[in-house]
Amino acid sequence: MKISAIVTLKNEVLDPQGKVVKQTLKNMGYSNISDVRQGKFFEIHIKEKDPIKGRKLAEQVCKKLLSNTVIEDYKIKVDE
Amino acid sequence: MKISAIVTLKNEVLDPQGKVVKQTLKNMGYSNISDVRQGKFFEIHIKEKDPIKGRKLAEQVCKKLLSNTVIEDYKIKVDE
Amino acid sequence: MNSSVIVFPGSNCDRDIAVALEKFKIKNKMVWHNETNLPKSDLVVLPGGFSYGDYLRTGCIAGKSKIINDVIKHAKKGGLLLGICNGFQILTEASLLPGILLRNKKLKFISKDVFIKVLNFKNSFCSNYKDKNIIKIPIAHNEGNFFANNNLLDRLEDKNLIAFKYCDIKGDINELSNPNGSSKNIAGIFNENKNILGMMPHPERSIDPFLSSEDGSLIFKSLLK
Amino acid sequence: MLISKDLIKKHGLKTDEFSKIVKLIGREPNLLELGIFSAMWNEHCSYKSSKKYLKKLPTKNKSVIQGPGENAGVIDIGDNDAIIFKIESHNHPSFIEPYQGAATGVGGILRDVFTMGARPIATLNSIHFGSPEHPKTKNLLNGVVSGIGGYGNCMGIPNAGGEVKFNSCFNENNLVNAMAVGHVNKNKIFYSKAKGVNQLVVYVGSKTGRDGIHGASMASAEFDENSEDKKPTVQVGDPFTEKLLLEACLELMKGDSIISIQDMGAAGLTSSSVEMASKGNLGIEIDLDKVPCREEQMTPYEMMLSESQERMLIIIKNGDEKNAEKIFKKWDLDFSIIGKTTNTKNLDLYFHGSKVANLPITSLSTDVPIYDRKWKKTPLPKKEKNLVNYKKLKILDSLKKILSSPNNSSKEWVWEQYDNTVMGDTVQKNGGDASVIRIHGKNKGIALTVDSSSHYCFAYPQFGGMQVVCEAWRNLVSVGARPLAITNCLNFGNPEKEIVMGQFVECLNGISDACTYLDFPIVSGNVSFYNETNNKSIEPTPTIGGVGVILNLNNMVSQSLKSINSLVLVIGKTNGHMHQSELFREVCNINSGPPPEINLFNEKNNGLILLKLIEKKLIKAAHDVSSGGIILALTEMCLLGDIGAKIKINSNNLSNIEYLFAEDQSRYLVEIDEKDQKATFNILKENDIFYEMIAETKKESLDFDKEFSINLKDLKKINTDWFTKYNEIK
Ligand SMILES: Nc1ncnc2c1ncn2[C@@H]1O[C@H](COP(=O)(O)OP(=O)(O)O)[C@@H](O)[C@H]1O
Ligand SMILES: [Mg+2]
Repeated sequence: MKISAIVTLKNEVLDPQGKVVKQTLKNMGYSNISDVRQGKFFEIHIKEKDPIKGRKLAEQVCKKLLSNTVIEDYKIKVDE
Repeated sequence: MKISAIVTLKNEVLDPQGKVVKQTLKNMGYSNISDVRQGKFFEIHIKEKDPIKGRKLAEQVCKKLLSNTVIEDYKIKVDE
Repeated sequence: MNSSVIVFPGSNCDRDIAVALEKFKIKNKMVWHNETNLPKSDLVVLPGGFSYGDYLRTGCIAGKSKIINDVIKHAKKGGLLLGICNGFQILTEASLLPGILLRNKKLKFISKDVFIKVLNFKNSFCSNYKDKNIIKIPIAHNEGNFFANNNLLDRLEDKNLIAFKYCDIKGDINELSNPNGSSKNIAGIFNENKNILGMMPHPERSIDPFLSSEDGSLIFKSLLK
Repeated sequence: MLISKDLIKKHGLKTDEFSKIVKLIGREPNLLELGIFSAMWNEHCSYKSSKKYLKKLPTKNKSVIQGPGENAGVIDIGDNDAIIFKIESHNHPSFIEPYQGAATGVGGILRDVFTMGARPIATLNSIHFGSPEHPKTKNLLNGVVSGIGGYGNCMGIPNAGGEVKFNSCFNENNLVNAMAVGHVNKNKIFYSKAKGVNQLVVYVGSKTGRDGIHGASMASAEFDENSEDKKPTVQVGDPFTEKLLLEACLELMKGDSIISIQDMGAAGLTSSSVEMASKGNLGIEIDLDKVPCREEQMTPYEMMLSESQERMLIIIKNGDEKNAEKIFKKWDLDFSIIGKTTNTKNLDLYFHGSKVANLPITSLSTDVPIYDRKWKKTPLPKKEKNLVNYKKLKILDSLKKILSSPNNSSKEWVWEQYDNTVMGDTVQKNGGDASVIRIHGKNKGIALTVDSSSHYCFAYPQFGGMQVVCEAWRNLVSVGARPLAITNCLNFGNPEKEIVMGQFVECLNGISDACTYLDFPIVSGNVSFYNETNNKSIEPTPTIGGVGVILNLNNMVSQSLKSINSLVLVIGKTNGHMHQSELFREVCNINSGPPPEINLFNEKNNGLILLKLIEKKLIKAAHDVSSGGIILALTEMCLLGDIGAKIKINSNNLSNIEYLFAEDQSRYLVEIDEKDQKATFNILKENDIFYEMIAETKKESLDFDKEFSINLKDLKKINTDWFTKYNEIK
């Protein structure tokens, strides 16, 4: 099974990378871009057939390793 | 409009981060995780109503700035 | 005095800190991350470097290594624990110190000499700075931007847990003298018992007259007392 | 015919080269064998256009332990200490993917140094970009600088200098040359020559993937608009794994189980196995099923040609493999016995039980075609008189203009991104003429520099080639080091063009003359041809990496002025050579004319006597005079030391502007104490050295008669602003 997880900085945490991307895009002439936030993306392959179990595992993995919940949020999607 | 873009290393390209994350998860006891690939996630806010135009813009941005198509692929999703 | 330096895959200041400890007559052992037990130590040091390549989040994977459990035990018993640079990042990821180190504000690695002001002398690490509280010392990091929410910042100030702040040569602490965007110019903090110190600057790189400063020596001299 | 013309061309081989292959092996090669030939016979690996000239270079003197021919050169610095170093280009990959291209360039050169048993103690780099206004430049600059930093910083090896230049000839072809320097006990050096039959061939490091296949052929081809589609030829570096590989190799090297060792660089498994066998006059047999692969179903062709990073090939004594395996497992690295040495003098490859390639080693190495390419001389340009009335220029305005130009701005923005204090032995940092790294635990050090001058070399290659070597020599002398040896990276255009080949030949003549005269041999290097896009070549750019030794660190000097009320002298004569100078280029917009000529006798004499003065402790600060002339050199000394100076010209028949901005060679500025005046002058006179007073030091400003006085703070800002502003994201 393939699961995607997206980890992003909580809204109240400054995202310097996103800020620079946004500014660079503006400088490149993309004036209608109003904001950019950058995060991390993970594609996790699990030997597991049951989507519920898969999601649970992914939840754990996100909590225990992939995100630091002090500053980050995560979102999970079961792909296949 | 909010658009998400995911930039990942092409399959044939080494992903050193994913490799270390996978190994760490194994060491933590998650033995049924067979692979992890890490990428970048961008949330782009655009002042644009037309989803077709929005996607086009996002495509451009991905090609010109957010990814280097020599080693990376990107995927775009129009969120709202 | 006995110390242990933990070596993680990717540590690269482990030799430097060992050289410094030995120079100041602290008996040191190197401890591989896969060990489960620390040798008898008064001081444990988590060295600088790029443990696990700094992949995922800096310090995070090292914070989950085998030896960390015993390091935590050591600290809970009141043993001295010093984290320098990557070591500081590991301390926050292992929740031994609060806050977190984000990427430098300008998104660039910064390697240069800076000035820091020593703010607290009543602890085992800094007593020798009483007569010289503005010091020159090198930094070299990509993620040294200390981030804490306002509650935490207030608590650190109230309880006098801030060890060092970036300043200029005169001791002024302001935005210009802040190299990496750290909240309140923070360069190092203590835990409540002040037996744990995490700091971004590298005292082990400023210990002899051939280097650009010798001010780091005082930390090691303080520890000996 | 199995192999089509198209396939031959795709492999970068000419039809007559293919015929030669068929003749050598007595049959048509299969596809795998064709790939192997193409990897071994391309310019990058075979040096087929350059070999004839490289052979003529001076490569020996009493401190050279190993000259060209190994992974890196080795020199003796006394007390059993040896220094191993080499420079290499990673130009093409860095243009396609600046971060990874530069990063893997650093990774590759580090492996060349630690594969010989040395612990790397410094890296340097020479990077050249197109004009700052060119739309690609900013991105390339940022990517390359963070790639170099990203890899070196993670490895924990201090950066000890480099250079950054801009020139529109690099618009579509930037240069990234990386140098690595290591320290080793002279009795524990490891070589790549295989010895003994039936010894185990071991693969260690990362797994092999499909990345970078044919990277070496790419480095031997020109660019065109489609180059950016040559996708999989760029690799992603993993400095973390390299750090583990370094520690594991050094741990294994403490024992004596290694017979020979070789990194897998360009052309990966192919070139490493062939080189080891060829040097040992042996054969090698590899079972490709044993090669650790990152991806499924990789073919022999892919395995042999992959340029995946962070891998090594080791020949291990029979019986020692268990112990070796333990070390690599401890460091979480792959370890696999993939074959053995044989007495067949063949490269034999097996896959799924059958033999898939069978090639005589000599056909791949010694039988490489060698070309004696046609070349054309570059004429010596004439000095043009009265182009503009530059003598009327205002000195301060000109100084400001030069000081703030991209090429002469402070490079702090760049090197602040490189860790330069890790390892605790950086006793002189970036920003001076040469960096100095202490030999760990001792009171001696080595001085390091890299230099190039595409403008001089383009104007007149022979003078240019000579100048770069002398400049490196001077930089080492300026910190009080005895220059010992150099490594070189020769960046040129397409050698099939007569003018480019001529630039190569003549630059090399200049380099060779200077090295011979100065007893400054070349111990390692690399040639990068085909730096050309859409038929436009770069200007010839040989890069020289110099190494010197300071036997007693108490004799080290730096360029920063030390105190007020001391004297500043110019050592060496100023004749007013203005062509190719920064004043002409940056202020007057004149690019024509000859570069300055060098008198090698004066060069050597001035340098050696300056070293004598330094050893007698008569010199407080020293700085060579190079681009920008005396005034720029003096300004740099002021800025670094935060001490001002009052200029006094007593000279001769030159106008002030000529005197201050001329780029005559072989000169130094030195600061001396007033009380040492007599002793210093006596030594200079005894040795027939021309010198003049130029300034007295003072507080906080640079002054010249009634013409100007400017505060150092303002000068500093002018000098650092350009990089900050250029890269600022507003
Ligand atoms: N410009 C040069 N000057 C002197 N030696 C050179 C030069 N270019 C290459 N060499 C030598 O030729 C040998 C092969 O070089 P190269 O193929 O770049 O090494 P590697 O296989 O380690 O990448 C090396 O020993 C190198 O030092
Ligand atoms: Mg090599």
